[in-house]
Amino acid sequence: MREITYASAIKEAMVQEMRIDKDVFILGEDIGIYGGSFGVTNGMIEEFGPERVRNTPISESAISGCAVGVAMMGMRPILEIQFSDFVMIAMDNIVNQAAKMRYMFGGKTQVPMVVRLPSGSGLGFAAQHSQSLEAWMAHVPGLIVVQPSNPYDAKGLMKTAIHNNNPVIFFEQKGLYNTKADVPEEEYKIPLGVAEVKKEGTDLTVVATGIMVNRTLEAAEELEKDGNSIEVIDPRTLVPLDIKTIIESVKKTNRALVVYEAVERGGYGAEIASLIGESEAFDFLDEPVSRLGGIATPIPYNPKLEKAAVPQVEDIVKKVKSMMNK
Amino acid sequence: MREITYASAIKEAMVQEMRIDKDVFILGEDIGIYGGSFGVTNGMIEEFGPERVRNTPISESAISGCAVGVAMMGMRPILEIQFSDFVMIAMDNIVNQAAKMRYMFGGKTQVPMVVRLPSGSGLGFAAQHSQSLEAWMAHVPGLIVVQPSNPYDAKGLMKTAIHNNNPVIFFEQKGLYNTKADVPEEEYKIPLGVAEVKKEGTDLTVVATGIMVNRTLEAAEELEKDGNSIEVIDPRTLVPLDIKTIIESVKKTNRALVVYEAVERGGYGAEIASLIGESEAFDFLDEPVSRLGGIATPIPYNPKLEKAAVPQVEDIVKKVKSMMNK
Amino acid sequence: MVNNIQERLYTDQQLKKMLADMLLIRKFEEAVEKLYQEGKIPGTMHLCIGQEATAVGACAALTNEDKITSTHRGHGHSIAKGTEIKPMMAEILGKATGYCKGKGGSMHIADLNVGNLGANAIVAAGLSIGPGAALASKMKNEGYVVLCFFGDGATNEGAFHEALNLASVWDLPVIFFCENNLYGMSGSIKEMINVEHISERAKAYGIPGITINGNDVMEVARFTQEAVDRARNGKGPTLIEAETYRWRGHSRSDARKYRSREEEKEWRKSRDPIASFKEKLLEENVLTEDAFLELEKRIDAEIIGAVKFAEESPEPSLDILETDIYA
Amino acid sequence: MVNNIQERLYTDQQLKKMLADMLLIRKFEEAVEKLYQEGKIPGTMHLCIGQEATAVGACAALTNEDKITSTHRGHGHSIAKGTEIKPMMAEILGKATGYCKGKGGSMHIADLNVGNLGANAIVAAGLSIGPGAALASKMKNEGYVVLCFFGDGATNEGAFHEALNLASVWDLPVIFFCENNLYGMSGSIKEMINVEHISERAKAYGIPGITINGNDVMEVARFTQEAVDRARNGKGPTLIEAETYRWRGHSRSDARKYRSREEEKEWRKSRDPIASFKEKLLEENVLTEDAFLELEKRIDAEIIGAVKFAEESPEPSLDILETDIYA
Ligand SMILES: Cc1ncc(C[n+]2csc(CCOP(=O)(O)OP(=O)(O)O)c2C)c(N)n1
Ligand SMILES: Cc1ncc(C[n+]2csc(CCOP(=O)(O)OP(=O)(O)O)c2C)c(N)n1
Ligand SMILES: [Mg+2]
Ligand SMILES: [Mg+2]
Repeated sequence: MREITYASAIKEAMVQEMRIDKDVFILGEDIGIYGGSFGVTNGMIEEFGPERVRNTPISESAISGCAVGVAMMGMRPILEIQFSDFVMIAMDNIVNQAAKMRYMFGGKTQVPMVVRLPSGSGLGFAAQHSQSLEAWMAHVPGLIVVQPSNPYDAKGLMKTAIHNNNPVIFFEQKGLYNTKADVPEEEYKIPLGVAEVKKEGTDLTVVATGIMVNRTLEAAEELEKDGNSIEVIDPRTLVPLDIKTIIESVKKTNRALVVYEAVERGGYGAEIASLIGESEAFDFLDEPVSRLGGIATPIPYNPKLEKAAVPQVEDIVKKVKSMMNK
Repeated sequence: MREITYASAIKEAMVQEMRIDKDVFILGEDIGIYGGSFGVTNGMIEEFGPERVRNTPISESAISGCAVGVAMMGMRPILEIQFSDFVMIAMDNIVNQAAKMRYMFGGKTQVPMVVRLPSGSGLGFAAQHSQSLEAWMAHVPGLIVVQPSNPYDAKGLMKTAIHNNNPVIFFEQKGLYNTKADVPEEEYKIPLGVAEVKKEGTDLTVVATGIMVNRTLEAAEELEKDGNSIEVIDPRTLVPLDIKTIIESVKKTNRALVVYEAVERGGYGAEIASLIGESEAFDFLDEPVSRLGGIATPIPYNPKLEKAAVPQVEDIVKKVKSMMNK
Repeated sequence: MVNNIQERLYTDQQLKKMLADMLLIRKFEEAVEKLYQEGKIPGTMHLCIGQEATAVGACAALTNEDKITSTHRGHGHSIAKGTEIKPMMAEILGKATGYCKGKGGSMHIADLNVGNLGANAIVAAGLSIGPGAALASKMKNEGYVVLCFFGDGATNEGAFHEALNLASVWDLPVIFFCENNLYGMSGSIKEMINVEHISERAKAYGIPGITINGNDVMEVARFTQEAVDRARNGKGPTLIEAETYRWRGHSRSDARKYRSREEEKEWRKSRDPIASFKEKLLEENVLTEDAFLELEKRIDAEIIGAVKFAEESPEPSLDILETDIYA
Repeated sequence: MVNNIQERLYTDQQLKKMLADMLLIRKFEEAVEKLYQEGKIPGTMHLCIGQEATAVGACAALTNEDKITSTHRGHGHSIAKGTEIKPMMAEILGKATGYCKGKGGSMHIADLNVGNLGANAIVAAGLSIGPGAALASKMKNEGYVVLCFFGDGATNEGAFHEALNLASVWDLPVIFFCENNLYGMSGSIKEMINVEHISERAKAYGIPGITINGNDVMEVARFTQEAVDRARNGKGPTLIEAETYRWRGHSRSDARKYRSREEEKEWRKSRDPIASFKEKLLEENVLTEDAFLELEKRIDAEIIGAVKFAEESPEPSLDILETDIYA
């Protein structure tokens, strides 16, 4: 099978859907001839023209509001916010409008839009370009929250997101854009709310999100050498969350660790950890559900500091070992 | 001692500090002669004049940015956002600027500002005027997050907030504004990061925030009748969080419940529950740490529905009973 | 015939309909006010009494397929756009038969069937959503235009700026309709901007801007029609500033300290949009006193019917608490 | 004497200082570019090569007590305001000796001692913060003014609108200084607004607006001085649009497909702000060729010193990861 990057996989999903459905189109800043800040939309304006690849002014409020309005009227816009950090300017439209509209109107409308949010740290962009904000979105009723960790999932989930009739917040880890994997060109979709067991194991369950899935898999290999068998679960979508798969795993391994890039304090990992703790898995736990998230600091610029601010492979290894050796 | 309302207590703190310190002033929409949406600033423009009680245009972005700039230059602004829901328009200035500025500049500045956010449901204002967003703020490094549950704490914490050299997000539950309690006129402050044990008990610890403290105290009285002795803890500040007091309590009672008004999914109660679960209290737990938060729905308008969307006294009683009878 | 009221834009029938709609709005809101005072309405409500001509005049220029976005002060817009008052009143009382099943209330009434994309409790939010709807019209070639209602206070939100600019550079079929009632909640627009007329702001976006008498329903209709025509012909957006006045306080409790009783009296006495329009129609023999009394009676009955319907309607069942969140 | 360059606003000394500052900015950025290509700079950087006259001309009108807010493209502003290049370069390399201890990088350099309130990686954010600083000046009666730098693209953010309005109605001592370099990241401002000149937008706030040649440092200095005087005398804000051009791509990687090589050549050849100013100073005998060579040599040495300082500086210790979060 072809290997393509995470960025190309996302593009391919958009391109394929746009070929099929006239109502699907993309809008955002510099997504035209520039191809977007991360090149994800490269070449799309050449194929679809400026009407369906709408280069916008630098106006996060207007373009997010526009996405809401155009979606209410039956289109399926995909909005790129250049860095997830800038979504703050669009929060009213996403949270007060898109997420609540259907409910407030008693079911009388729907807002099928996808908001693409390049997110996370690791590229030296400093504090205003490196945040992980999925916890905010997952806290908001009415939003779907997706966080693919690899090219295959990215394509399949993007297709699902485009077909979904709700506002879908699509977190793309910037550090993953250039990672490659096998991705079929043919049509496939990945359902919302279905976690994937990325690696089976017997001693401890790690629930990891986004780029942490990859780091955890690396850590698991490392840990294997010392005879620790780690099960790695990627929820893939935070809302809806496939808590069942997670609980089943923990009942088997009797230990659970949640690893996430966002600031640990108040991150969505706390929700996952709490759900495990509250569940029937509690009686199977040999020790507390643990979390490993980002340090509670703005992301620093210096790469060494930046790395230290979020979990790295070694940190995961260390954390798991400390849990195994208790 | 005098009984005054939560609203008056907040005002008194501001008025007293403004009398002492010329650098303290307030700004916001309709806070002048109108007295603010909830009357909190009633009479202040008469005493301090329009220079220090600055009525602003309806421009949440400009006024929050203004607060950041004026604070950097040595003033101590207190910004009223009419309803916490509108803070979305000010998020960039609060989160990308105020919270990160000091860090990004390597310690070269400070941003001593207080953002007052009338928050929560129960008044029939529907989905865009009733949210509880403290979890977002508590997730952001660089912010202090305060959530007083009664007039006494409100005054003491507001004083502390004004004196603090960081951006302080001050959540005021709208339903509490008219509640009364003893509040000394004299100077006192309540330190950040010090929880209060509102009621001692032996069978179960409830950590409750904001208006849920009051509901839990009511529930505890009810439960007392059936012989259940509930310890009720009010963290008062979410960042910093006095987790020690909570853990000590749980080690004593062996059961923990976290009650909060915000949407349960991804709320800050998940953080508190996780911290308890991860702590040494784990070994003392007779059963899982539980949470009781808001239903994952936009807040509905109809009062019966609205009540059903967030924990009420009966819900707390029921939840505790179910935990006690396991 | 009303040739000397203005060039013949509307039939007698239509003119009478405008008067009826204005009257319906006023009486509807008087009923809402009463219900609120009786404690039957949760939360708050924002009355547009005194501003009926902007809603009715603007919507007179729209077809059923055209859309509006509205505000916290949206009852008039809804009624003028053809939204029915029974389910509106029921919604305001939070009943299951309301437009939003009781989930939305006064600030969220929507009726997509008649192109009412909804009231909105966030100041200026409709300004962002409207251009989106207009973009759909353009991309799907559906021919409808979108009219965004908003207040003077809303023009200081960044959303106003971004929306007008976007609509301009994309040539979207939008009419930005500002109801300048001189105040926000309490802030006098004179103190909140440094230009004489809000309509001057149109220049910043290279679009036409105009200030009109918002209490003259014919003037409102005429100038809105021009803007609608422009929009429908692919000539892009227009900013209309209609000067008007809200007779009541901002919302549930408002001592109105920010304005004088004299000012209020002046507007009520000499610039009542309904009284003056009625006068005109009488003068022009489009209407008779008798016909007006008849009309009033009919509307009173309609309002009584709506209130009865709303009051007798059941509360929503708790079962719907968690429905309608996701599609 | 430069009387025929303009009315005598600046001494020869000051004029030479302006040239030196422009040269310093250019050579500083050329060094940054080289370091970036060598992989020594993390993340990204935004070069203002070609725009040196706006930074230097604007800051020439400011005192050390006056403040600026800057942008992602802020090296020039920093240097012009008096920020030192050693700790700047160190910051860009992420070193412990940098202005922000390596925590901020290129997009967050600040030096409050010289009134540099910081670069900002959020487009238009400085526009909101600046009026706040100006309010402090006013409330504390400190006499300083605040100049906010921002790009053409930033004028479509709502923050622009709200900030200009607030500064206007509060009569704040602010100069809104727009560097119109024709493009945002890739978006041509011609396609992103529907007015000829950004400065026309000033009218929407009842403040003066002017479009000037941003590549003529004297013109920039003169018009900024007027705005500064207005601000300092309590007459409120001004919007200045300075037309200029960035020679390089937007940031680290930019194929510059959105503009032609001809356009670039034209600006570089005939509108180089440094070459033309040097020419003028030579003509007016403020400068000699020798003195210029001397100057270049001095600056080259200074840059080499800064790079050396930065490269030899230690990385920050991990101990500081969690400091400076709270005061
Ligand atoms: C973003 C936002 N800010 C503030 C408010 C609170 N608020 C509701 S109505 C209002 C005044 C609006 O004034 P205007 O736009 O003139 O409309 P009017 O009430 O006069 O019809 C304010 C400040 C809000 N709902 N949303
Ligand atoms: C709020 C926000 N939106 C988008 C961006 C991404 N971005 C960075 S610079 C830039 C272009 C800015 O254009 P302009 O204001 O003209 O400044 P210039 O780069 O030309 O100096 C964009 C879109 C950002 N940093 N912040
Ligand atoms: Mg108004
Ligand atoms: Mg530019």
